[in-house]
Amino acid sequence: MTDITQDIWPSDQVVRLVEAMIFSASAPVSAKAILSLLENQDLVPDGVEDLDTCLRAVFDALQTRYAGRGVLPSEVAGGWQFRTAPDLAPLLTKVLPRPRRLARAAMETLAIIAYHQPCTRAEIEDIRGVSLGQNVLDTLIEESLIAPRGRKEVPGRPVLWGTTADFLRHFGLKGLGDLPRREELMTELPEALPRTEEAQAETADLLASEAQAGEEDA
Amino acid sequence: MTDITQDIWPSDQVVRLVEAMIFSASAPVSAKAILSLLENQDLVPDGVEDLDTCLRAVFDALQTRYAGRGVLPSEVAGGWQFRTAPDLAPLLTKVLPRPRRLARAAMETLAIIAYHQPCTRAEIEDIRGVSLGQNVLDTLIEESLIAPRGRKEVPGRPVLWGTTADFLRHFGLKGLGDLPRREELMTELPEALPRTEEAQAETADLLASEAQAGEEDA
Amino acid sequence: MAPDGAIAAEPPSGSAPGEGELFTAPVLHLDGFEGPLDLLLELARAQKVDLARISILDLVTQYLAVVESARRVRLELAADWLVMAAWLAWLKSRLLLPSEDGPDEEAADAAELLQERLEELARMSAAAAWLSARDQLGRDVFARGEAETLVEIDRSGLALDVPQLMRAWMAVIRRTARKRIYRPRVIRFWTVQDALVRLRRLLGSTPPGWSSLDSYLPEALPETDVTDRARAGRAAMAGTLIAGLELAKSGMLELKQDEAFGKIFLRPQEEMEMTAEAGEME
Repeated sequence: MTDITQDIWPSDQVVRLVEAMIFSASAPVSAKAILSLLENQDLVPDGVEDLDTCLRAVFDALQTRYAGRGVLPSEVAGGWQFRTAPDLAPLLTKVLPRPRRLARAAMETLAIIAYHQPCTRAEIEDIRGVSLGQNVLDTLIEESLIAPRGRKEVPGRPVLWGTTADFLRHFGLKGLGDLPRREELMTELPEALPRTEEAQAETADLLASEAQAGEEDA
Repeated sequence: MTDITQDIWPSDQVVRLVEAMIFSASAPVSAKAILSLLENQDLVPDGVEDLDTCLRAVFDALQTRYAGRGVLPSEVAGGWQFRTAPDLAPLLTKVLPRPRRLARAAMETLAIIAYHQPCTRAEIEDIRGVSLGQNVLDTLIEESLIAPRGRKEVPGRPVLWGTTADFLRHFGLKGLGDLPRREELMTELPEALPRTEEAQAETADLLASEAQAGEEDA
Repeated sequence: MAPDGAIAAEPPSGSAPGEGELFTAPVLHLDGFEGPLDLLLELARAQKVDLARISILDLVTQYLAVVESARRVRLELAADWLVMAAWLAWLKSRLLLPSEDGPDEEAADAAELLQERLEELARMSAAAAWLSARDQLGRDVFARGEAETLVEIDRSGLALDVPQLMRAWMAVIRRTARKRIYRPRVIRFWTVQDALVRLRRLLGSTPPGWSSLDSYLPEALPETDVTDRARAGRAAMAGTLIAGLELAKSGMLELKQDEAFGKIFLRPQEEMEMTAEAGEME
């Protein structure tokens, strides 16, 4: 099996084996684990330097095979995992337990931790301009989305928070590098999370008239 | 979706949905559960009487899709489940050696044989102060830790037991001389122990003979 | 504008009210905002321009107006809303009325700081929106529900180590050392009782004619510590002889010895055999 040449890589057997390996696990399987399996089975072509490209080809082959299917291979948290196709979620959630949605406060707090990690509760509150209910952090901790990352060496030694591997898995991110860059977030005025267009428009109208009123007052 | 006619059943969407459902379920999915999902989604063709045949067709379609792949839909107790292809399972199976420990009686017997070899069953019983179940010696023999070393020339000619080369290998010993000598162990006996005259005398005897043996070795 | 000046800023999850409702609603839903900064950001969004080019003065004015209208309907405002209002009022006055020494640097710095904070909040809000829009595991996508355990447990090996062996040995020694009390060594000889039982049993299957007394000795003597085999052997012989004499006395067998110290032979009593045979024939 060692004489597989680059042009017919990956062989059907390689794709099947990797498919079986990822499929059988419930957590993402690391590239390292896949590579070590292939090497143990003597399935990696001789003289290959660029193992990443090799693996990429396997992953591409898998993706091609599963195009349009009910389950799809996806890259998350430094590994590969099969996941159900997103379009089936509304049908599947009828039969699978669906966890509650994260509230806006929790979502914003999570975003702040993701971009400012490691950071303290006070820093999060400072950015949001509002104090943080304990249940917000509790929810994020319970969902294993954040974890303590030591303490800040300032008076009171507050806990520093950071995101976890589960955070990456939950949002289907390969790594923190998959998050949009800070500049990208500022390309245009983002819309507030759960507020509808309609509500926003109303608020704008009201505020405009209020502003006038305010100026008149002044 | 209700106008699916029998001849094009199952639709691609039905197969995808069932595929995703089996994949994401935490236990084998029963035919009943699949049927109820499809009915809730109005995916079962109208006027179908024979639901079993309907489901069979879905399962067949799924099996066709996965023919020759790394994972296969399979029927197990209680329903359907994805399983690793039988030819790949051995490659992916990790064998975890979980060595057993010897039962206390067996370990004590082995220790006595190690220090008193060659010795008879009666001698072992005398030292342990309790009679020896036959299975204890049997266990040690099966594991090739002890072997007969002739017979003692007393009435009844009982078998003499001694340790084997496997014994040394198991314990990582170069030779029996690597074992701590008896007098080295004896010094660790707690002083407060209520020892009788006899026991003391015996110990003295043992030590004397050990000392002699040591001198002979030298 | 409604006569009472009430406005309704909807909480995030609330449904948009109709026009009429809007103007009659007596309650100001300021708690729909996540704090004063959140409201400021919302006001900035209403300006529909780049945050970097937003007018801080307009923003301040609008915020103060909202807070003022809230107070007009006697809505209880949390302290941080009022603190922010006080600070913004100060900022507004400094921005509107620059000191004679030229532009008010303190106010400019404060405005810039506020701008930066708003921008950061906007970025984080965008990041939260970006995250929310992703397919989330357990909500939009699902992983394999039950991992296949491809693990085999090999229980064939033995876990042995020398410390274990030592502990076992010490345990034995401790136990027996504690238990051992002096008693004379009991030597289990082959007793006359043992020999009687054995002889009686063997006589039934003994072929007619003389056989050596030796052959009635036990093959395996009771377990014993006696190493003097000769002594145990003699004791067994004596026991068997006495048992033989006992049985001869009761007429069950005959004994003979051809010479002094010679071999001793025995045979079952013929009469008994005949009786036995007769019994069988009947």
